[in-house]
Amino acid sequence: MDERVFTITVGGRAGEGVKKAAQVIAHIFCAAGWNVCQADDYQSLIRGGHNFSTVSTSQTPVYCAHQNHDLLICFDQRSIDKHLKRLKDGALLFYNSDEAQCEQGIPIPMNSLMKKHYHGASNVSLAALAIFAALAGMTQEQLQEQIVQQYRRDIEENTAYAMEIYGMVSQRCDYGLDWSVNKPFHFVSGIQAIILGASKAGLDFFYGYPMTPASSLLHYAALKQESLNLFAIHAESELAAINMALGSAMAGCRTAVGSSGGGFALMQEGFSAAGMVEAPLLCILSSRPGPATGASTYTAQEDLFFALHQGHGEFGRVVASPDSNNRALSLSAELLALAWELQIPTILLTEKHLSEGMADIGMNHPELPEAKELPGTAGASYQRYAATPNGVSPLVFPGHKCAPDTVVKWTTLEHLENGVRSDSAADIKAMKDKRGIKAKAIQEACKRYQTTAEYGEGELLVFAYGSTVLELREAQKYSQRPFKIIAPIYLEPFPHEKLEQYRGKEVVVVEHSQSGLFAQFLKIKLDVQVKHLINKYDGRAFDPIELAKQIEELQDA
Amino acid sequence: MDERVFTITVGGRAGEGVKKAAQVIAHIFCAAGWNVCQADDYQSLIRGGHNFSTVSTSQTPVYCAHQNHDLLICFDQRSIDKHLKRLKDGALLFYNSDEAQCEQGIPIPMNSLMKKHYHGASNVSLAALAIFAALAGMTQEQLQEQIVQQYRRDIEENTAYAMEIYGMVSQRCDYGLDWSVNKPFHFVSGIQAIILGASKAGLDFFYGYPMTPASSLLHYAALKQESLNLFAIHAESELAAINMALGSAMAGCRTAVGSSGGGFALMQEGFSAAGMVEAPLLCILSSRPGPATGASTYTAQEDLFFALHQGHGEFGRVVASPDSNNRALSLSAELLALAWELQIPTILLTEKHLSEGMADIGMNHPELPEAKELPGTAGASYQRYAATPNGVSPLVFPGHKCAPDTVVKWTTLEHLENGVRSDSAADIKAMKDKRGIKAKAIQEACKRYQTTAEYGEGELLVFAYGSTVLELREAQKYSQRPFKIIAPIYLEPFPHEKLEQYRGKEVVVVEHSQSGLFAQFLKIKLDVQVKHLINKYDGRAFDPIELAKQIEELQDA
Amino acid sequence: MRDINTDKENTWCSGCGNFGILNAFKKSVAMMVEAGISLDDIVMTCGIGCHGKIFDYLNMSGMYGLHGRALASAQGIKLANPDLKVICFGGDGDSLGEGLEHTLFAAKRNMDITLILHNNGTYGLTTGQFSPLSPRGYKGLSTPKGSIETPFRPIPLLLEAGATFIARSYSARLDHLAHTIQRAVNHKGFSIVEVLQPCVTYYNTYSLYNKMVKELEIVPYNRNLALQLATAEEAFYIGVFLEETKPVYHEELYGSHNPAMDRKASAERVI
Amino acid sequence: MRDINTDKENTWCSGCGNFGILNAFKKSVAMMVEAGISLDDIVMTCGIGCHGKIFDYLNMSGMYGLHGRALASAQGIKLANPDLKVICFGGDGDSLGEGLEHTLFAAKRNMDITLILHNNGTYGLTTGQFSPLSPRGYKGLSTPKGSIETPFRPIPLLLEAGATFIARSYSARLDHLAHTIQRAVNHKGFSIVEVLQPCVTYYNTYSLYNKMVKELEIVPYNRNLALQLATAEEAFYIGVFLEETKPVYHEELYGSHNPAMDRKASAERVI
Ligand SMILES: Cc1ncc(C[n+]2csc(CCOP(=O)(O)OP(=O)(O)O)c2C)c(N)n1
Ligand SMILES: Cc1ncc(C[n+]2csc(CCOP(=O)(O)OP(=O)(O)O)c2C)c(N)n1
Ligand code: SF4
Ligand code: SF4
Ligand SMILES: [Mg+2]
Ligand SMILES: [Mg+2]
Repeated sequence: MDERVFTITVGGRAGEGVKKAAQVIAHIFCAAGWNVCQADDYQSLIRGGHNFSTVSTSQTPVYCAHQNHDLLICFDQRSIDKHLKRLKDGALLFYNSDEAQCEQGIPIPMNSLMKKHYHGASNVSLAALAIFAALAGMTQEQLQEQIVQQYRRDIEENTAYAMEIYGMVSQRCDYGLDWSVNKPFHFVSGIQAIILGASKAGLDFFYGYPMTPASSLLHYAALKQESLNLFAIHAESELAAINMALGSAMAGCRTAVGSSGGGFALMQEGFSAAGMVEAPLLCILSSRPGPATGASTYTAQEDLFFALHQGHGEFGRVVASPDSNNRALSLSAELLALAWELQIPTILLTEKHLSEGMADIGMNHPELPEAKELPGTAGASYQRYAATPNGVSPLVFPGHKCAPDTVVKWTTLEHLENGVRSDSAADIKAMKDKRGIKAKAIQEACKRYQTTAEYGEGELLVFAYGSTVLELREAQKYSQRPFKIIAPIYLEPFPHEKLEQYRGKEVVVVEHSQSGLFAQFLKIKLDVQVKHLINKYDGRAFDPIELAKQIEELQDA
Repeated sequence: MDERVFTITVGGRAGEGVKKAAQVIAHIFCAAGWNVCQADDYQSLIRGGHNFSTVSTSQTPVYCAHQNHDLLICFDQRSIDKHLKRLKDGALLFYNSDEAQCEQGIPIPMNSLMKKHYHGASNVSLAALAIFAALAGMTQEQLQEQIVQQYRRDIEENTAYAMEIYGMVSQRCDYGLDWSVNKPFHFVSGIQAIILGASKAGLDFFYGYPMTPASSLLHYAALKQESLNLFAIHAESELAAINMALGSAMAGCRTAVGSSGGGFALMQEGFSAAGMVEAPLLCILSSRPGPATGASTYTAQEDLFFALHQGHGEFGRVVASPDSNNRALSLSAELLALAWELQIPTILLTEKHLSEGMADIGMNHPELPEAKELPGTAGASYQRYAATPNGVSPLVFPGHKCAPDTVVKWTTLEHLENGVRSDSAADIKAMKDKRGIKAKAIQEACKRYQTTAEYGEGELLVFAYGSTVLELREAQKYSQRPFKIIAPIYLEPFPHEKLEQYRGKEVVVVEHSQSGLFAQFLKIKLDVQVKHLINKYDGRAFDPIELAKQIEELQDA
Repeated sequence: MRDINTDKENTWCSGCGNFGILNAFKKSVAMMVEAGISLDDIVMTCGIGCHGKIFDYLNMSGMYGLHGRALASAQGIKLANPDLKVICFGGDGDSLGEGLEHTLFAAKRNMDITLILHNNGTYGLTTGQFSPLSPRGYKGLSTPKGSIETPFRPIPLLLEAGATFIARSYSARLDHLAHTIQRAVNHKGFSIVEVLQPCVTYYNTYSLYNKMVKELEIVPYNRNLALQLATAEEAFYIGVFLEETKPVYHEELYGSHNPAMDRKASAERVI
Repeated sequence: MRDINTDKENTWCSGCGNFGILNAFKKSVAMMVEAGISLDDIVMTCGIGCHGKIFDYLNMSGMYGLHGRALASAQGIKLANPDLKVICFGGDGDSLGEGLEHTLFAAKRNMDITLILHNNGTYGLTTGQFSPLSPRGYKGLSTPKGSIETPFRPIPLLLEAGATFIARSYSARLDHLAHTIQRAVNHKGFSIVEVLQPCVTYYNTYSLYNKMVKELEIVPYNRNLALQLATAEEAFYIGVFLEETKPVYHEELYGSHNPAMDRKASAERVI
């Protein structure tokens, strides 16, 4: 099979449909049975500025977008200036000659043509699609079909505009797309995969408040309300969101909340409350560079210890981070199921890169666990916090027809088994011991799932977590010297059973933080010797080929 | 000198002045030059329930209250029931015979006598004072003087009531108080010491919201507004408090905030903002048993990791915990000074036990550092986030007469040196590096202060922090076998320079948490082998003699 | 009806207005049950404060929430299972200080739940600091020289925010309060009962209220009159000030669906 | 007056109402300086949102605060140094959603600061979700089928909370807005200017406002009239609705003291 990776980038201003164009191109590759990754780089603004979207695609697996382009389509001068130096040998550049000048590349007067074809709002993104269609050898019918399916509105104007540009492009790229293939695919972002996974595990409510890069949790849940059978509530604040979620859980619904660091910080008290009332709750933390408001539209892994130590007081929790969009799907289901099995809050920690990066998660999803409560005997004897061998108490919901005369008290104050408050020394100790026992049960329960992943073979051990694993897997393909990627998926409880074998070993750590938080974490957990820390903390993803080179150089050093 | 410790406990309902009586007794001992500790045990209620206050006092140093009584004065039956088993041999018990029955002890009809002497509101707490006065051999004049000085209102009725009870007590205790001594003293709670220390370092504003056991930060600051030259603002929430504090710091004032775990959780986003805007801010976290609302009036050390990892994103901070009321004074000043020297948030972590426990901090306070900014050159060239070798930028305040034409921009978004927002890769990296460099400066700066303390000598190494150190120091006096207490005062940055000598050693850890958080912390930092963990997590303090026994038994085992 | 008392020791100060609220509430529950509502379908939440202790004295389902957040949790309960009658007990610090935002948004949404506001004009449980409803000059531990803030006026504020049932009662008027609570719970939409609740320890308003409280005979026929009466200085009027019909949030969201009851199992869920 | 522009690239959508606010504000600053206020004594804060970007376009001191918390920080600045004129730029999501509580308490306290409310009826920066001021039926990414909440009415709400200067203006009426801001800043006490600010991308209200906006000639002589005009349906009245004198918080707290200027050094501090 052809192992080449093609990277196609569309650049322009916010509001010009840069992302849309890339997405349509990505879909075309997906349908042809190719592997595709899409990454969007945008700023915290609505119109203008500089956005670019990159699609990397190959007949063989591809894990993240590359940063050197085979094809670059620029709607404005800034896009050229920024990306010209990243053209590969033999790459093609098309640009909007009404806006930009460039010695290399093929000029297309995109604006004038828009003026010609559009009466109302015009759409330069069609230019990118048309250029690609011509290059890829799509027929006019095929192009037309994409326009109808993907752009829905203004079909005539869009078609006319696209066809004229299509006709202007005489170059051809031999991607080798097989147009007879029509493979079903499921091209989703990490966030979308998270919602899908949680939904499959039983999610009834997502409570949130917009915050990049977690906003699409709310958006996607709202969009899919009917088909996924869940409700998305945009609350007045993150504090409201998590406290509403606790209420819904108490009344019997599977709930999740999510935000980025700032909003998550605001949910800490509620998170601690989940620990105390023993509420099953899935919490999704999608990181961006911090502290505080930081840089909203970029990626980072700065919140590791913050996530691990959420909430005041002692109580068990699970923290895990998906290493691919597929894993986001399954992990989200696992974490919702674990939350319910153990009546604890669980955290799915991820970052902008994975949250918004798109990939095909396929149509055949693995069997996913379902979020089920430990059912209890209703009636007068029911006690919400009944002591049990593993610390998990049976759960019954108020008002359910099968629970007559049952009193269900959830209590943020320290309490007796029946949920009534107590501050006697013995009662405090007893309940703390109950929650302490549960912390042990958590460790056992997590082992049921895949808690770590390893990719490749080699003497060199490279540790990473989250979407950095994707960057490494892509880099692995380009490294002359083999290395092994070790990726903890579950971070708390730490999967010692799987990783003790690496105790004390010399390792390389790759991560997106300034001070090497993950390296510190591994030092604490496994006493590894971090020979090299490759850390990128400018908000941007690694280019896999550059990362491969960095790793190679280490080995040479 | 007489090394005996006398423990006097007054028990009754909330609202009966149990604490007041104990405090007056404590003052009497203080004035006589004795060492005194007072501890109050109360519940989350306003009237009724069971409160008790304990004074332990000795001519030699005493570090915390004991739990076995030499003298027990009970206003109600519950107090007797609860404390009778804790009478020492030869101890005296006085009780309110109008409310309680008891075979042992000396009955005093406190209620009937109140009816007799009071017309309006009566005050049973005088009974305790009168009993003590008689026992201690105070003259009627001395008793009268205390009543006038300490109770101020209803002097006649109080005196009449007290004198009648005084006359009924024929027993005497030979405390050996020297009435000719009139030593000046400063008997304060840990919280009061914190406010005093911060004030001396320059505190201008305390912003808070009531939350036990941190409420008295607000109360004491409000009470001392004039004499300490500061303002206490009771804001609408903890979120308001910390964001107001950031504003005041920006305008040139020294500010502090404080709460217990729940309120501190709500301040996380603001804490992270302090990291980003590089705001000097002293944060006081007084812990109680959690999670969530927990047990409001009791003690715990559950928030260690929570405190260490406050706030999303990466930035430096200092976390330290005082091991005595005296240390609370100096540490509070140090942490405010460090906050200003380095423009960072600092956390004073303490717990209910120290916060509300009273001790004499003496009249001669050590020299305390002052919170001073790194001054900058005002004018058009001023840049709030100017790069410097140690990452700390000069500080100038808007509107100050010496800063004409100076633009001072504090920014929660990632920014340029001038404070204008930026999300370019290079700018993000540069500012993260600036804050990263500062993290190194923090380590150096802290070394200037006493970062650890050691008490006693012995082969056995016992680690503790916070007020648990007081419990251990008292226990040390009663242990047949000597041990050495090692107390990190600064927890972050960790004082490796002082403590590396203990790396890998076998140690005992004493703390107030269920899962042994401090033991985990020491394991991480020093790879110590925790041979024994003595952890109490029912919200109560250790009795020092029982703690001594526990430690002895370990040694025997 | 089964016994709804618990054996938890009551730790309110003797004479506290909260006793009146507890008793009136029990009475209103009895009336609700008589009217055909199942005890199992009544769920409570409360914040942290003296008011919150009512949770422990009632053997009924619910959530003892965080300080200021009980109304958010109440909304979550209602959304999950709209068949439940959800009643939130809030303090003035709780519902109009720390949790003000949730209160106003619950009103804005016309969420079909009831807020019983224990207005004692103080932070009782944390030893009597001034609250958002304390008068200017109120002396507490955080304001030893007297509060310098003007209190909010809960009824006009909630009316403006969108509450559709607004009433006031007095903890010492057992029957009035019980009937008012029952009406509030029956109301479809966001209902609030401001209860004048003397705090004998920190803000004893018994003699003031006993003198000044006057019962309204009828619901004022317009908003202006309602506001006038609610903010009158010559008397503390008690009664229903506003009773309106507007669409409720959960029905706007999902009609007659019930998320907790109509859950789909994993097998039925397609992604 | 020195130049108060920065060289930061402006990233508002072209046609955004925020340009009008920026220009009007610059004009009002010029007027203030003319009237003798030092530029050095004007300090701004802002929240996070499109509105907040004004911070980067003005070469003036201030704090780019957290989302929803800018008004709390503004209060902190004022309390520390009461000689400063403190102006907070807030979004509708910022000041009436996430930060509603701070807004109402600033009004309650009659804190001597100014809130300029960029009312664009949407969460602009986070891509157009409904805001507390969006109308029912508003379609955004979090409410694809239309919002089911009734919007708050900022003027009545803030009036009830205790603001002592309340005005409305329109971003497309440069002079009106500039003068209104100047009056608001001059007002002693909590002042708010609600600015009708079209968001061309998510909620383009230009034609609506251009048709419906009407200038008030005078300040309404009583609160009822003010409310009526502020909530009128026949027109969006712009102008000053309320201007009142009440004690301001910082003077109640410490009279003519200035904490930032009158600091005592450690040696003078006795503990
Ligand atoms: C986040 C948080 N902040 C502060 C507290 C402490 N706290 C408990 S009750 C209370 C105030 C109670 O006042 P109110 O709501 O009026 O109730 P009341 O006691 O008067 O009934 C406070 C501040 C808390 N539990 N949680
Ligand atoms: C705690 C927190 N939650 C969420 C966000 C994300 N956020 C940034 S701006 C914004 C909304 C802005 O709306 P508005 O205040 O109306 O400002 P506009 O963009 O419309 O001017 C949100 C939710 C954030 N920065 N911080
Ligand atoms: S403090 Fe006040 S509100 Fe609390 S129980 Fe006592 S009287 Fe009631
Ligand atoms: S999104 Fe709306 S508010 Fe934001 S800059 Fe664009 S037009 Fe203005
Ligand atoms: Mg109250
Ligand atoms: Mg807005």
